[in-house]
Amino acid sequence: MSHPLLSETRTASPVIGIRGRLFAASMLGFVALFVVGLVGLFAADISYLDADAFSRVLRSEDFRSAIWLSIWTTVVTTAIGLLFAIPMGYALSRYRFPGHALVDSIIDLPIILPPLVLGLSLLVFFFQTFVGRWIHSNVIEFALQPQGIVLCQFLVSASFGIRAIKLTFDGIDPRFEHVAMTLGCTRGGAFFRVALPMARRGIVVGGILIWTRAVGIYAPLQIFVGDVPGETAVLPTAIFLETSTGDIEVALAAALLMLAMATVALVIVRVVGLAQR
Amino acid sequence: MSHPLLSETRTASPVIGIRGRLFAASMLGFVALFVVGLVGLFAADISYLDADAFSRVLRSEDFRSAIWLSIWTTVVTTAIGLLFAIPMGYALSRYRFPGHALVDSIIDLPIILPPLVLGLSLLVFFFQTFVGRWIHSNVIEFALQPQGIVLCQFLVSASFGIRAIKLTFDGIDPRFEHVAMTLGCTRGGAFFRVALPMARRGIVVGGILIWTRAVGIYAPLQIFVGDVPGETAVLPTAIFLETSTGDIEVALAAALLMLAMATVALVIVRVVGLAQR
Amino acid sequence: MIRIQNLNYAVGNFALQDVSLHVEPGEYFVLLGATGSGKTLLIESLCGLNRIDSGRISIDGVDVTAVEPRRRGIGYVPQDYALFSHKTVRENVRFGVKLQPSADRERLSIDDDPPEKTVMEMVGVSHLAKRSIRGLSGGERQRVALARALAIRPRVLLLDEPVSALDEQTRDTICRELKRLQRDSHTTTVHVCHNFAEMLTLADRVGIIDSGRILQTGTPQEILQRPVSARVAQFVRAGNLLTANAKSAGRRVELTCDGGLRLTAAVADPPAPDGKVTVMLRPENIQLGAAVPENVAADTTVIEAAVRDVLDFGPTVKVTVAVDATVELHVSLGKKEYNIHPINTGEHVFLTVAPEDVHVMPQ
Amino acid sequence: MIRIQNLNYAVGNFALQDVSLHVEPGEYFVLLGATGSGKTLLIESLCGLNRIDSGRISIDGVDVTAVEPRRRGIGYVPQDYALFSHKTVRENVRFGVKLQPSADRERLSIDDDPPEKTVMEMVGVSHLAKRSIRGLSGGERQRVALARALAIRPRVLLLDEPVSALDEQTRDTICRELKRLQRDSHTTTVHVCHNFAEMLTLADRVGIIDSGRILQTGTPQEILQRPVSARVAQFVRAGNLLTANAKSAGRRVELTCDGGLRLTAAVADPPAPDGKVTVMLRPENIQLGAAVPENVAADTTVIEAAVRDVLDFGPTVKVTVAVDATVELHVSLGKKEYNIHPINTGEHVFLTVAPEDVHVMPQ
Repeated sequence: MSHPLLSETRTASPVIGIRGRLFAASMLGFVALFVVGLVGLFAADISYLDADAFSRVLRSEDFRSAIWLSIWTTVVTTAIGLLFAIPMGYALSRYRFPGHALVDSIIDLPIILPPLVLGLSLLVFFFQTFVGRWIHSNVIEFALQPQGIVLCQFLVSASFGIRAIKLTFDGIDPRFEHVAMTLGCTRGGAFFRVALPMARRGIVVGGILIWTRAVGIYAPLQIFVGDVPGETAVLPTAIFLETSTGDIEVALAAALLMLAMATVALVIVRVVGLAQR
Repeated sequence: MSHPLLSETRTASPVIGIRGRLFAASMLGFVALFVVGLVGLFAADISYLDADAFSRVLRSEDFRSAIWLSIWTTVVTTAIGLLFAIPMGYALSRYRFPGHALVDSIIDLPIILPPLVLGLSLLVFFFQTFVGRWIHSNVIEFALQPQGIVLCQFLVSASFGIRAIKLTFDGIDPRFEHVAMTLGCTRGGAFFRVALPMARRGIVVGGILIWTRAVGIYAPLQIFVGDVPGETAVLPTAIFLETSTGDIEVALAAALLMLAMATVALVIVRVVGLAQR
Repeated sequence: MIRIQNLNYAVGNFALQDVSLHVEPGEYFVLLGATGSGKTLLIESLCGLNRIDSGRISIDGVDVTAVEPRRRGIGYVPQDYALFSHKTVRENVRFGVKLQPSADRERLSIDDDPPEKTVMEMVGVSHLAKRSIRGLSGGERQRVALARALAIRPRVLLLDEPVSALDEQTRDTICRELKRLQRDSHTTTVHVCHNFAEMLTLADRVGIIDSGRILQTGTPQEILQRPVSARVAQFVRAGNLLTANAKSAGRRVELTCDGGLRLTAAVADPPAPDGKVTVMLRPENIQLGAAVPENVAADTTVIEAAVRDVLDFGPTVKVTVAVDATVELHVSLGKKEYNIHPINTGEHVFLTVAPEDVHVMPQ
Repeated sequence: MIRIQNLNYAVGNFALQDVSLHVEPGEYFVLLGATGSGKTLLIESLCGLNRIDSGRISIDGVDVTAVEPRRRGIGYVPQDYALFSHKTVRENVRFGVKLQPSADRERLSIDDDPPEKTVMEMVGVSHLAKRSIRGLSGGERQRVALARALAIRPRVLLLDEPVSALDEQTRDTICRELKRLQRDSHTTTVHVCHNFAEMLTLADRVGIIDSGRILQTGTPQEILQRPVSARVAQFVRAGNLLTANAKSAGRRVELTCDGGLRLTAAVADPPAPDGKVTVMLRPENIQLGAAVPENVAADTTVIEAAVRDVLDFGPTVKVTVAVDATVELHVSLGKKEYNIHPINTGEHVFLTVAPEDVHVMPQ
């Protein structure tokens, strides 16, 4: 398994002439251009800021409440997202039922759909349709409420977790559960004792993907729950408001905080994902 | 290869008792809940609209120019995106160089980063940093310009294409190119004659992923190029403006058009992606 | 012990068709078939991992067709072993023991030792108990998987290609151990493989499976010497298969092969029909000499031929001879026999074939 | 024709170490090694697909160490063939022809036929010309890959496990064709495999590779009868390997094996050192009889033993005997020999071993 010759990532380095070297240089040139451009963009922005901008972010009442709101809503969203993503990922990986391919595609839709469209759909649903208004009046209010933030984030981000966790279960041979069943497990026992522990790293990755997507959405929230500072304004909303009406340095500092968070998330996904293999 | 017993997607259906059936039902219950909820949301919204709303979208001068702007900018973005994604995906798949893992992670950053952050970074870069201002004055203006739309879309979406195309090349054994080289090809010849034609389906998928992401972004555009109807307002911008200031039915109709486009894109990705295997 | 009756199971465009099989208590039964023949599917059906379309499976006289895998009393070692990589060796072996009803758990213990300890000693993996699965060699993995299956004291042991993933030397060692363990414990065993030599080493009885059908069952020697069809003969490396026209004449069958070669065969039981048949001549059953042999028994065929090729495989020497322009025959000689009368390419030789060694099969 | 001198190439924690090899013009050279032995890496280095760390590779007297793959004049058939699935069979075979300089392209044509046509006929895939790769069987794929490599008339043909992916019957057919094609075209061929029988069938000469080192080169019979080390002996299925203490006595070596068994060996050339050695007794070189043989030659060892196991493999019968509590020996009998004197488990037998058949290796 771990033998270097069997590893799929082995890259040969053939004996090449001048033309081969030029070819490699031009291919790698595109990589360099893109990476240097992207890193340069952020580096230039960071050089423009001083430490004071960051402390102003943390001193601002509006930003502090926005950060707090972002944290607790995304944590709740991630928890609910995993509650759906784990059984759904498993069911889609292990069971075949009529319309399986269709259901699988529908679950991918929120990944490919502009988030704005989902926010608008929610707004219309709860204010204009019969079922939505009934839920709004008799069950739970979502619009303009923190729970609306969670609903919005869940719809936009759950599919990322479902997809990641389904792929993880796809990568776990069902034979493991089969053996467990011959050894005395029920179907469910095989899931909890074997499949779930083997999928733990994939579940961590799925959770991070849900969280990263949830923390970054802004347009559907502005449409569905509004942007009242201190009430429904999450971090991206606060950045947007600060950009258009206030101190652009503070907005940029907050944005770079989000960049740092995204980087940390990416590192975790990479490290956990690699260990999985 | 095509033998059913060797296929990885084979799912066994073990003999199970009552407890196994209950377990399956509860796992599939989550799938049903999620899919019914998502489809119900859109179905309720569609039922609320009449055909007139769609025709009002097409009759509106602002929407017509926004649709046209969205189309041509996203086509240009997709072309430039593929121009980068094909050599970058190939280089990342076939060449190993110092810092390979780091570069690979940096390229993933725009996937995980809130798009808003990228828009704000561009704004600050071109207005506040020395290099950005110099480019703005002497080379090309991006801010508040259609070319700014393309730049924004490219930065936000190119990584999706790079990732997809890298995975495609990862799935093509380098031996194919090796054989081609023993048969008379240079390194570049092996790429153009063998690897590229074999990757054609993955490239189509990569292009669609770039396009779908590009067509849906809104927040970074509003920050970086503004939202002047008829000039820099793309389709999502127009939907947002219509929601806050005008006719919500028209906004919803336009949003559902985007939903339809996303669905078509998804179907193409699925069909082409499946044929690839 | 195991009785499969008219089992049918379709998946995709492949199907197990009307499979019937019978394994005696304490028997080592080998199921031999090529990749894609359906042998894994059949083992999985025995485990209850496939809901079969029709037919009956009984183990130890009990109909288990509708019984869950966990209640069938089987020990299953799947291909590539499927060891739980998040557990240690000991936890793997103990996995099934913990899940048995507590009454059974006492039955499993011997001398108050926990059952996993006993079985780990028996299989020779006690020293690995605390190791993680990741660091184990192929042979060690195989042993741990076997210990895990044996720890629940199964009535039946089902092994799916248990040694195919191992290198040749480890394979020999493990095969010998499997046979020893099975003899000592008298556990009824079904062993799936695609390797002919492995089958001969292990099997009390064999079943040949091809395209979802059982072609023949019997002892290894029955299959080797008396295959029921050309397809089975190919499986057992018949060496020489000829197409011929058969004509019965009393207790003998006169055969005219394509290309003109004439052979005399003894009448088989049951007798093969006249007309187009396939004839098998095993390379080790053909006598080869430099001159026309004296005192040839009646009905023995003598064929003149030219030596085309001599290949020394160590224990055997494989001689290829040309009978005429179209027919080539393979003859297998023991090394000692060859050392006494060496044969060279180009020589003229005479082949003698006794009628009992000409095996005729319907086409 | 091919000369590799002191090749070193490290990748990850594996390395080809100081590999030197020499292949004569027109020779069929087989490189035999287990999975992970580095045999594929060595073939790839010959192709120029790895930039080696040090050493020299020359083909046809020309140093090609720094020459690009496309200018080395090699025909390469990689594992699993790597046929271009977006092209037809004919386009695959034609792929290399189009890329040759136009002067060479004329050289490739025979009787004005395009070279891909000639080679497709030679390999027997003309009827598949317009087919797509997807529908081909394993054997057809193998032939097309061979045709593609031969179409550029390579000076050297490099085959990496060319038949390992095929089922057993196809494998035999393709092996015979490979040998015939190579004899007819006199193309120098290097064939990588892990299968012992395949090597014996094909090889003019063999190289044994293990852990990135060449252990021995020679004809198949040299390797079979006179392995240089216990590691090579295991490769060639020595059957009986014993650890012993050697003591020279004139033209004979007295051996005392672990467990007490005493043997006499002829002095080898070069002589093995005294002290701890490994002894190989090939199963086919041991004589087996029911009584003490008469007229035993001087220095021939006679051993009394009990039969443990008799396994009938068709052409050979494998007898396992116990010499004492710790030492078991395998004896291989030809089928005819066995039929004359059948042997049963439990019988007492006498083994005779001539000193020439006791092969002593340094440990």
